[in-house]
Amino acid sequence: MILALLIVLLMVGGILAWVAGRFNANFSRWIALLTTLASFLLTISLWLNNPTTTVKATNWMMRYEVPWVPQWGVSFSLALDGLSLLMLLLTFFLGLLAILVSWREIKTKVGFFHFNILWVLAGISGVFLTMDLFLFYFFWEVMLIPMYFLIGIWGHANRMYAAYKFFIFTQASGLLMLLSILGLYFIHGANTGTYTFNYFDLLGTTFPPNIGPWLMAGFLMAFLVKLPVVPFHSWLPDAHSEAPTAGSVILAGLLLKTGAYGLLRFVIPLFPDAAQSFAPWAMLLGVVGILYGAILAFSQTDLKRLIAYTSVSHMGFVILGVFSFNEWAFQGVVMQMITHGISTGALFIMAGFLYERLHTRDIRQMGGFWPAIPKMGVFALVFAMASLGLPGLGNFIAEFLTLVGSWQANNLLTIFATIGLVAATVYSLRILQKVFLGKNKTEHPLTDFSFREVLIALPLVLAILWLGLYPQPVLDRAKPSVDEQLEAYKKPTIKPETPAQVTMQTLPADTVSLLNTKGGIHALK
Amino acid sequence: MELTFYLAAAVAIIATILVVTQYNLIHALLYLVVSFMAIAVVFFTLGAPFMAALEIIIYAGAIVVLIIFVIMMLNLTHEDVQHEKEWLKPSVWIGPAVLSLILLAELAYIFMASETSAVATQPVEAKAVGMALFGPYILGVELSGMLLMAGIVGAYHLGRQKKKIVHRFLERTEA
Amino acid sequence: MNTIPMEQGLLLAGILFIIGLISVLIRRNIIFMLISVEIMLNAAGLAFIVAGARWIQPEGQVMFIFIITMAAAEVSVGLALILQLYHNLKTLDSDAANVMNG
Amino acid sequence: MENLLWLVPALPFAGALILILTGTRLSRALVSVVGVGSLGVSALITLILGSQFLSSGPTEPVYHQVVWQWFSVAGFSPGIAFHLDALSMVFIFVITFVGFLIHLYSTAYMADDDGFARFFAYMNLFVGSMLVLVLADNLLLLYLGWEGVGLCSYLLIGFWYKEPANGYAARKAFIITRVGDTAMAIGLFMLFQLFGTLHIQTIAAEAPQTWAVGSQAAVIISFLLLGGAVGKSGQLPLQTWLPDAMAGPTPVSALIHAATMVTAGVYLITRMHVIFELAPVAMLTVAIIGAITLLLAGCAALTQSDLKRVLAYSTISQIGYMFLALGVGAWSAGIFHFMIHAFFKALLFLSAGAIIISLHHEQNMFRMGGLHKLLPAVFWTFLIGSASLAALPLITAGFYSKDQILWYALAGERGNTWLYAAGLAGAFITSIYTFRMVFITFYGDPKTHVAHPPGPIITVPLIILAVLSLVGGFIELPHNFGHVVLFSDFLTPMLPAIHANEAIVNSEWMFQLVAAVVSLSGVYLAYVFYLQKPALQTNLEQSGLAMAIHRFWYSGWGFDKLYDTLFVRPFVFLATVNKNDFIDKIYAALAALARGLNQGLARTQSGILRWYMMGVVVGALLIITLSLLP
Repeated sequence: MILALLIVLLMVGGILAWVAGRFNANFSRWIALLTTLASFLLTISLWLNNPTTTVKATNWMMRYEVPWVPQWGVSFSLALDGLSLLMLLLTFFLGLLAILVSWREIKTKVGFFHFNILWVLAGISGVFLTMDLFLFYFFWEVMLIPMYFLIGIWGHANRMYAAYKFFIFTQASGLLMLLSILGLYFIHGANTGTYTFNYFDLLGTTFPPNIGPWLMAGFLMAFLVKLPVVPFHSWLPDAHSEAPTAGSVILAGLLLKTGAYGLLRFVIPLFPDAAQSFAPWAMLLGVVGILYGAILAFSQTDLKRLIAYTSVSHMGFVILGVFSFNEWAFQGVVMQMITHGISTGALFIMAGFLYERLHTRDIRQMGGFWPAIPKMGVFALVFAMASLGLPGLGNFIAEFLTLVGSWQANNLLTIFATIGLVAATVYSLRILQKVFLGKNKTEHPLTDFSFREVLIALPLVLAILWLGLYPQPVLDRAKPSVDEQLEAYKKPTIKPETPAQVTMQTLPADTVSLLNTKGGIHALK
Repeated sequence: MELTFYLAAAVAIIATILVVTQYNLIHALLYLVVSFMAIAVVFFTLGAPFMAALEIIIYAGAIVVLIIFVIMMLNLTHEDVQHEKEWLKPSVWIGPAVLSLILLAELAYIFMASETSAVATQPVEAKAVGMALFGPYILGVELSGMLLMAGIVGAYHLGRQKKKIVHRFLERTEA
Repeated sequence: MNTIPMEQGLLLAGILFIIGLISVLIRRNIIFMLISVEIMLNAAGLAFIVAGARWIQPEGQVMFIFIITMAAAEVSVGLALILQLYHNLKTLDSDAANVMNG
Repeated sequence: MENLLWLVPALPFAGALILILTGTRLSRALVSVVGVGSLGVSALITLILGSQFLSSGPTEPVYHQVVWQWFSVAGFSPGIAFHLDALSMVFIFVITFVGFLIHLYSTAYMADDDGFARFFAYMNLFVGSMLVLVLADNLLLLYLGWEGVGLCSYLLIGFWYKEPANGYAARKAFIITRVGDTAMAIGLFMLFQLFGTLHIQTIAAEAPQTWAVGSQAAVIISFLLLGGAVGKSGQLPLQTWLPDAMAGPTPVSALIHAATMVTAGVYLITRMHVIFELAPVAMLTVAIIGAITLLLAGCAALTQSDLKRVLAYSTISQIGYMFLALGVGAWSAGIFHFMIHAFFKALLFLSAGAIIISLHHEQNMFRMGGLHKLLPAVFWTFLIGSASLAALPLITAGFYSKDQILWYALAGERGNTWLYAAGLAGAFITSIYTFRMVFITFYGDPKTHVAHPPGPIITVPLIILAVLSLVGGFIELPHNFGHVVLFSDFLTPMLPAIHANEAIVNSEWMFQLVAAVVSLSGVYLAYVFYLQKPALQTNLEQSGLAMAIHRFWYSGWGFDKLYDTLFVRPFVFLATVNKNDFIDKIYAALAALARGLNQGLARTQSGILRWYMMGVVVGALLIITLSLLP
């Protein structure tokens, strides 16, 4: 019940904010802020009230299910496990920040703006919670349309183009997913006689030969476009750079994560065989994304576009990890989803603050801002370092775990992915150099952070530090879900048992040759 | 009778060709009347005398008169004939004509390919036609009536010289 | 009494139809186009009559009556439209009425 | 007392945190107190720990402290845990103590700088990270420190950020070391895959049982770790960043790019010596890299005109000696040289800094001269540092440490004549460039006016370091020469001892003599060349070949240019060519196609009636023709 309440709360709040916006813009802002805050606190209370998820019987903390269209097997089915909980926390955290950064930035149609923000958040929460594929598709669309308005109405100069592009890419890929959902529905119905969209029932569906990969392809298209993976990334730089700051934060921080979440939650458990055979290609796509995104990020002169391409690069790690099929990689992916949401969201917020002061996003016109805005410089430094994966910050844990995991699966690709870290250094330092260091080129008077801005940036820094130094609570939360996704995985190529146990327990004389044949070394030759 | 048929057919074809090649509307209409009359003769030879009468009364009579009325209302002058001449250049008509002739050739091929059969000698009486019309085809008759009704109302409505254009988007076209 | 082959009758109908068709295609004067459509309709009616005569059935003539009715209605509405067109555009050129092009 | 261990890195971090949070609101005096004080307390704790360590004897030579469990995923559970053994002890002693002196010195050196608080924040952050690096009990935490010092190095090289060249040098340093780190990270993945842990002691205990000597996995891992080490330590082929890193303030060069961070590679190899010993090929490579680097960097140092660049190349060269020592298995000799090098190189940099600040940030040696009368205190300390660097026999610490390396390069089990010859040649070059520097800077005619002579806060650290540079060597003397083995004994529980070749062990004095003669003759040559007969110099300058070599060496053997053409330009080219993302163009083409089709079809809707009719006719024709075809 509380799960449905979360979504309904946001939706009702959105409508209220819209109505209130007709009378007073500030009402609308406060309603949106309080609604999101309420959802955030509600989620935190969910976390606190479910201290451990080690109840072996089920990994699901709570479920809520009422029939919706029973004749078609559609139900309004929500469920919460560790992964969903983490994603919800991230959603509301970034949602709060998105509303706060828009406080001064958005001056037109304030009511409608907050309606859209809250509905996007509602859609995203729905995606993270729903366990019914029909409902999943419904929420998938719910988060799409308000986002279209956010970009199209409050965006920058080229906003309509970006909004169309975003809409067409995600909508087209979403339709492919709908096809796959229907295919799954009918195949499962034909197999068992019960036609249902329920996720738990659909798990373990067996497919006629050659059908599985096609059905998976439909899901994959939707998620890979959303993620995005090169070569489907081209909507992202436009959408990110043209969207208002709040839009960019939500896009980068949350919408991309729905793609990653979908991969973990749907593709891997539903299509174990197909996913396994696709894995090398997916990992290759991931590595290409990491390097390609990094190189493009380096060459951009539009700050928001640059950050957008770093997202492409970072999301490459997600797909690399997802298709490595082991616990390290999966935990790395979960961490990457959260930390990337925070660090890239933070970078977009920085870009937004700079835009408010300079009215440009062109980094060629920036430089030498450190003396004028040292506070902002320190914050930006932290986020840039997070983006390049400095140990001690959250992104490092994510990337290191992902790479440790992917190393077990594929050595060569992992090496290239690791080289991506060097490229990440190159572009992250470029941001710092071009914006904060060097000589000041503009005579523009700059004001350092106001209290509101510190209030926005500080939680982000604390979060990223906390995730970097003590990520264990997050990892513990995610562990049952991660295990479950792996369990559905029938015949992994790499056994998820740790090689440590092999080496530590038995040490025969010829362990050397045994280790040498275990893979890893031969791939290097 | 055969000779009559062929003669009438030839007249019909020639008259029709003349209709489409005339520049002056009135001349064309006169040839059209000739064409209709020739076709009426063909009907007669084919044993449909009632239809021949209808052809003359409705086509050659009513319809052509209607058109002539309209032409008179439009007050056409010599200029329009000149326009007609300009518009009807070989470069304009050669392409469609060739295509249409190919179509004709194909039609002719289809007719000729089927086995030859003579048209029967007996005429079909007007009574039989009437029995059929008001028997199985009564619904068609009623629909035709409605069509005519709609035609009359439509023609009246469209033909009115409206001082004021009702549609607000088109107001600028009307003074 | 007579032995007119059906093909010949149909051929006549075909020739008349094609002449009308050519005229529709090449004429720009909208009244000429209307006349040409009449020729084509008439040719179609002729084909029905020929077929009715071949099988000695009244249906061919029934169809002709329907066609004639339709032609009358069409001409009346068509002429009204022509009047309106001329009234609005001051010309009989059908190409001038291309304001609905894509 | 050992529970205080975590405070050693935590205090500098706390200092940095305070300085970052309070920013510029603190007064300079308070900033100094926080910045220097935190490190001072840290050094004090180190001394306490060290005394306890020494007094506890060999029975319990290791302190271990888990501060908290970092994370734990499927058996991969590194902790924020510190491990103090003899090796770490030496390192934290050098880091906190030398670091403290340099901080103290910086309060005077940076006194007029706008970014005073920022400077100390970075410096404290650096010291904290460096301490984490050497105290880490697992490789992941070590990696944290490793990257942390890289970040601080970046920040401090680019400290004067208004000059774009400084920013460039800073980025270069970070990126090049990151290349090495990537290799190291891959090494960590492999280690984890094979051992299921990154805990250093566990790996060290299991590796010899798991692998035979020369096993493939050990070789690959050693090479990957070596990649990280050469990046951080400025060794071939990743040495190009270090000379440029001199763009930072001089105390930074002293602390980071001479005494501590650049020796992290030495630490890493020593720390993982178990794996390296299982991979003789890697060991040999380490030695060869060290030998080649020390020669290349020495030659490059001969030609530099910037005082700090000479010192930078000399640092590369001296670390080359350490690598040589590690490569031949003389672990304790390498660490000994590290410690002595930290003393005298910090001394040299700080003295150079004193000169530079006295001369209004003049760094070109050829615009100095005659300073031995103008800045006597600095002259003497610089001279002592130089003597130690040039390894003048008997009195300097540098002689004992370097001699040990040379001896084992020849007489050690893995040593050979070539390595010895390279080391000897290096020693000769070292004493030439060192005294070239001394003579040009301090003798001849004064060319620049001395603005402010250094105050006591600057000279006191110099004097302390100078004393250490002289007497530091006496804790480890050759066996034919006093036979003091305090240092190697200290390290023995931790590092395997090296055994000299019995055949030539008795003629050790001969090799010592050769080394002494070589270094002295280098000094003499420099004296002749730069002081006695400067005409020789002009003669040399007239020869084209000599000038070409000069230019080549001056540019650091052209490595910068090489990497520029090999890596930087292709990358930049690739990036700029594809700035607008060619994949986007594919989608744009798709959109253009749709739009073109739309326009094409829209054109058929011409509004001309006859055109539509024509369409009908063509359609009918097509259908009929098709139906007629058999």
